[in-house]
Amino acid sequence: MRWKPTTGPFAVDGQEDEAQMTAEQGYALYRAMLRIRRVEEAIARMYPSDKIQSPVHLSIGQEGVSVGVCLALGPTDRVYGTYRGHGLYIAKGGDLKKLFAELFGRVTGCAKGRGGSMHLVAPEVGLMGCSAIVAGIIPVAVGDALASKVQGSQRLVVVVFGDGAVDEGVFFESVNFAALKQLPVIFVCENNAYAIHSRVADRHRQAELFRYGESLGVPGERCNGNDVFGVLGTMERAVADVRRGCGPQLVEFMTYRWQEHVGPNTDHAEPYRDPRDIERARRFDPLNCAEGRLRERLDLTDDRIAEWETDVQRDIDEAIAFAEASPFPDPASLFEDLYEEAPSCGS
Amino acid sequence: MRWKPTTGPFAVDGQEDEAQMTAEQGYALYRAMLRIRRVEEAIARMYPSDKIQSPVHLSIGQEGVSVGVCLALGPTDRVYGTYRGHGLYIAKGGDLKKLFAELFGRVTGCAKGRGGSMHLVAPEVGLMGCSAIVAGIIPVAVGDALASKVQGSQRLVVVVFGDGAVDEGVFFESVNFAALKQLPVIFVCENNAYAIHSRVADRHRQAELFRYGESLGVPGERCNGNDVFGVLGTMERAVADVRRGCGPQLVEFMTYRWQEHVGPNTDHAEPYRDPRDIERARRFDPLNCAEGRLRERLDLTDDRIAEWETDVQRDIDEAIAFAEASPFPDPASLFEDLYEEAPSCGS
Amino acid sequence: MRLVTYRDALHAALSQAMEEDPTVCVMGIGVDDHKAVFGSTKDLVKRFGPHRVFDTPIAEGGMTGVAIGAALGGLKPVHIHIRCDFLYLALDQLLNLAAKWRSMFGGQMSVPLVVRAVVGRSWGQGAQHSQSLQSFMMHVPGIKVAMPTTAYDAQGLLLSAIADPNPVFLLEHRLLYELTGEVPDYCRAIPFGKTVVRREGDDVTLVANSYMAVEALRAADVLSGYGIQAEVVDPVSLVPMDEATILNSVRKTGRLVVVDTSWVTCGVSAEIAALVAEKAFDSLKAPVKRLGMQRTVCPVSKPLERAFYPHAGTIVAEVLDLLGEQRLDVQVPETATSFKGPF
Amino acid sequence: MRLVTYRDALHAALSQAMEEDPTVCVMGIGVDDHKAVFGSTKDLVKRFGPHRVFDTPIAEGGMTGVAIGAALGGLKPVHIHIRCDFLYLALDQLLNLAAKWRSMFGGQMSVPLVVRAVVGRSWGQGAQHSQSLQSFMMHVPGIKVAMPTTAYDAQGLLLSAIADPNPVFLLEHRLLYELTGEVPDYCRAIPFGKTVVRREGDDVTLVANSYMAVEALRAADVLSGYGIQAEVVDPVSLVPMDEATILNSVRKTGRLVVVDTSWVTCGVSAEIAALVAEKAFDSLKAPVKRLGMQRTVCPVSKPLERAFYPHAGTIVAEVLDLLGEQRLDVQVPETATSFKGPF
Ligand SMILES: Cc1ncc(C[n+]2csc(CCOP(=O)(O)OP(=O)(O)O)c2C)c(N)n1
Ligand SMILES: Cc1ncc(C[n+]2csc(CCOP(=O)(O)OP(=O)(O)O)c2C)c(N)n1
Ligand SMILES: [Mg+2]
Ligand SMILES: [Mg+2]
Repeated sequence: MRWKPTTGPFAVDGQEDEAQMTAEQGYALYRAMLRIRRVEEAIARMYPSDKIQSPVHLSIGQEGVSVGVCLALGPTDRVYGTYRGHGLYIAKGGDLKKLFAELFGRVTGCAKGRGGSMHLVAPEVGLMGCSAIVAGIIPVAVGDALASKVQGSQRLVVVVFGDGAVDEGVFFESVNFAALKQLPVIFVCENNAYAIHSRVADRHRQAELFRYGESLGVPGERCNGNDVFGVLGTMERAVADVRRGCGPQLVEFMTYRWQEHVGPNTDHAEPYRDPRDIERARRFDPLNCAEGRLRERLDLTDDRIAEWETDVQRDIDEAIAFAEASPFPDPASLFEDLYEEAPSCGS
Repeated sequence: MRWKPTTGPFAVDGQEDEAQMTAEQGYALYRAMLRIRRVEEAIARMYPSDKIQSPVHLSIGQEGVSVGVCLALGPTDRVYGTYRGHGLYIAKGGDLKKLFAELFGRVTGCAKGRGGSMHLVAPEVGLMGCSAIVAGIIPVAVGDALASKVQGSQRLVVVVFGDGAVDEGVFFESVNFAALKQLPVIFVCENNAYAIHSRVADRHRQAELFRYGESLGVPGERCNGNDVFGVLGTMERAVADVRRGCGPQLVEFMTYRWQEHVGPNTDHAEPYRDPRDIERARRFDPLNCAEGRLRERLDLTDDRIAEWETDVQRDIDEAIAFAEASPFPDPASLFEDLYEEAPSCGS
Repeated sequence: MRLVTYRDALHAALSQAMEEDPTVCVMGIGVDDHKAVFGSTKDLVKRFGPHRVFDTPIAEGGMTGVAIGAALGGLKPVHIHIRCDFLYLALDQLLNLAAKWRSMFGGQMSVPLVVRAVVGRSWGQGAQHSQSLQSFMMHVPGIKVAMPTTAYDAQGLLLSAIADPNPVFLLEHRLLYELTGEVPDYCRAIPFGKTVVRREGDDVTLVANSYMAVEALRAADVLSGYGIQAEVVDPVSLVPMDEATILNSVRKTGRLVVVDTSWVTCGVSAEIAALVAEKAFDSLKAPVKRLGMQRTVCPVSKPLERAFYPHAGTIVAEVLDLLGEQRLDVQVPETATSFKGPF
Repeated sequence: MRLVTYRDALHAALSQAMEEDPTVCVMGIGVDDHKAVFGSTKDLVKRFGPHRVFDTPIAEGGMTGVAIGAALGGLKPVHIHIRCDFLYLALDQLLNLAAKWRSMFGGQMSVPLVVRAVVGRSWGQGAQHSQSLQSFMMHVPGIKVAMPTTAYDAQGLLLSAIADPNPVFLLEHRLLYELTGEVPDYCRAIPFGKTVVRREGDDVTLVANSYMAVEALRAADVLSGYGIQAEVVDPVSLVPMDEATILNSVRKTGRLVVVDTSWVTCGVSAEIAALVAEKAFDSLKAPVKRLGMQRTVCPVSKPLERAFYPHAGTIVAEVLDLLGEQRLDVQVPETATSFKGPF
């Protein structure tokens, strides 16, 4: 089961190549999205308890992008992301216990409680880091791709950023350098319609972000980010191209942010939203769409879904329990980890 | 006499619209170029004397751009430039005495001796400032254009920068904002083949710099910068479009730097140069080309040229004499002009 | 006089300046949205229109350049950043251009630009949303710098900044936004270059700015319970700085503890400590002391975050140490604050 | 030992590091051209190839990010900037990412990046080609910072920087490039965190770094002619800083003048003055003094430029003033230098 990448916003067109994806793979995509959704919901629910004392940027409604992107990658490929990183962390295979421990500020967290929600990291599965400065991490990903090329490695690098990141000059600097050196990097723009409360059209006269690399020599493509199968297909093709040495690519996935920019709530009535967008987003919930597709084409049953829900819930419960049971960092450790010890040298 | 803008590199095609330019105007273009050339030559000649104790970036060979650009502008239009600013300063009508005084570090200089060669300025004729940080001044020009639009002024702003400036992210940020707000600004890229010793192709995979605004919604055009009449024609059209409210434009003028990047000498034998380029540049010296054209089409005589040469030389001599006779700034004035005095307020 | 929050004081100053001077415009990410930079720009876009109050792309470098150019072109832009940390991206524009423009071009032009930015201490803001860049703006000559502490300062200095023909950097603190203070009914500009004595005392001088002045006042309360009278001196205006008021206080008390919102090394606390060691050396009875953020990256986890920031408790401890008082019993309760995230 | 110029010492260190470690690469504007960053990267591209030695687009922000990523990816980039002034554009990358990466992510990864930059004092470099940003790198924790003064420092510290797993900032000075000094035949790394006593003396401590150490030594020569023995102490490594050597010197002399290549306010001179006022207060016999660039924009015109920068003459004057000696007759000749522009 492998649908062709789709280009129309929210349109789904995936009759071809079904044989190339096994049921297991189709299910894996769905389950990863389900996991993200339920984790985010759990976070939103518990947020008022103040167990999480840091800003959270949720990705409910955007699961298709993280999952489709990460499942197209191999285990040694690397990903860089933003403060809106829960989905990416989970999709790339980050440990759920370490995630909750990080959110709760515990020493068992993926960054020992130092990074919090905005700075998730899981180098053991290739998530190299998430940063809270818009666009700042894009050139870092390009540099990693440079190292890969210089080393003759097969490693490919993906950097995921929002529609806001293309506002920053460093995005163009990064795209230009990647093009110049023909580096193995894929620029993934997750266009969720807003940068905080600012629409793309409030910041750009020309809103086809996928074209922003064109004049620098990086081809772009826009796809429906709410169709996880389409995202996967698009990424598989891009990954294959990049591995063949075709140079960097830019992909824009169209999706929608359901929750407020930061925090656990929704803000659907705020003036910056267009009610029609919310309506459309409801219709094209990536989780529902995938479920429908899987029911239609594979033997996905209610029982199986219920089983997966139970699994996810159990994992979340365990992760929360683990996090709650974990100690806070010792204040005496404040100065640790600023520098790595240098090799001693002569004199 | 108004030739159509030309696009082929070093090609000249200007049969049309001759009536629109009087002989006086054609001569004015030539004389402004001549003035720049002779001033730059004088600077190069005197540099070893250490009268000028600051870096100089000469524009010999690039006179067509400054002159064609500035003579398309009205007196209230504004220009921003770079450390390679002698040509722009002269073309926009800056005072020659103040130029030499500035180069000599005298208090009568256009920036009281504080700016030197890299920071020429002549607000009285619309040259608002030249900066030595590559690309940094581009958004400043855009901001001035924003003010013009908010004020409902007819003022138009031109920013002149090198082929190196499009490497910097702030160039794209500036172009994007100008497009977004449809500001009355023209981005003039003076492509002299090198950024220091780095060719465009060393820094970009896609070397058509005039296309760098395209995906952001700013149309671009590439023209022969060594044909001053073509530069003027291109700029006149761009100026008319911008004044009509068509939004910002990007124009790339192809030219060639004859001297070393910084300093009074040539460095034609250095490995970064292509001998064919030097050969071509010799053939298309903007001053010679314009002279040929004017001789062919107007009654430009040797006598007249000799007269202009004499005029320029006299002006240069006077300016140098003025500069030499001018005092250095008093060291006691070191702290002046850091702040403008603020209006006093209550308490 | 009226009692208003810091946020409302900023808002009132902006409104008044915009009413009085049609060239004043307000720009920055989110200035026209429903959150309105913690409320400080609320409804301005409705009142003054989108030409004068506008959102920008996320491009701190370019947009700062645009603000400089707009200032050269005749507007008076107030450019707002909801986190100071983003200003690293604008430093080339601010320090290579805005700060230098006037002097570099021989005094012919000024850049009447106001930059407002907010420090984001605590609630797990972490490494990149908690910084405080006043020392950078101070190090390079050409920009005026102030950190308003009270509603009165906020209102008066914002008005003054807007009226100033030079670039001005105002650094606000998120934890001050909810605090109330008295302001004149009709907003009045207050001049730059004044250090404010927030509390008088004879035993030790606490120089503390912005939110640290609030904590220093709490510390002074606690200390007075032990018979120690701390003078709390707030250098609201950092450039130009009213050195005399600081020096006079130290001449009286003979002891100095400086508390700043940023790191200590090459920070405001270094500057003021050095200043006193230079110019009031003879009055000093004890070594000078500096407090600020601890010398590491700002962590998110609460116990680390608490150890990272200076507060009334650490100030009290430092003063007691300086005075050679051994009082291990001193308990300074954490600041009660209604403040919570998520942002 | 061999006698080499500062430039050649840098070059030798780079060559040796590249030979010994194939992951070391050199990047930056002009590193592969015929000028080779004042000769310090000469022929490296021929010897090690364009994959390891490459020019970059003019994009300090992005290219610094690329260098950080390359470091994370397993290379050891040495990123070179011919003027420190361009680094304002890279501060977001250096201070929000490189400095914080390790700590912010709980110590799992390091960023083994070396940034070299050059200070461009005099010959009319003017406002934007003369700055010296060490205090910015020092203020924010996470980067090691050094300013090599001699050929020996340059070679040893560059090797050490390359071997270090953390981000390191090396700030060089254009006026040092021609000076010669002894270096070991086989380059050896020298550890960070050492302050060097360049000259011993009992009467006053001159803490002076980089090119200012050279001027301080000249000043010390002149002063000794008046019977004043100045100890010249050079904090070559600024982060981490060997405070003990500085403090010991002040404990001996009781007097301190700090001379830095940058502005005074919130600069290195503030930091060291504050440090001494904190930790060697009891030994101080006189106020501390600070010297640096004058508090204005760097001018081009020679007489202004001369008044703008500190030099042996101003150091001598400051010391005499501190010691209460009235010697209006002291003439300190300007530094004889073969140095000329245009760049
Ligand atoms: C350099 C910088 N400027 C401003 C901000 C404040 N900010 C945080 S998130 C955000 C919007 C980013 O939007 P987008 O890239 O679309 O990502 P999304 O939040 O939609 O995932 C902004 C402006 C920031 N973090 N960094
Ligand atoms: C931000 C910045 N980085 C690097 C430099 C060093 N530098 C000075 S001129 C120059 C080349 C600029 O080339 P270009 O824009 O083509 O202008 P040209 O000198 O050819 O007129 C560079 C890299 C600088 N001045 N500013
Ligand atoms: Mg978005
Ligand atoms: Mg060029």
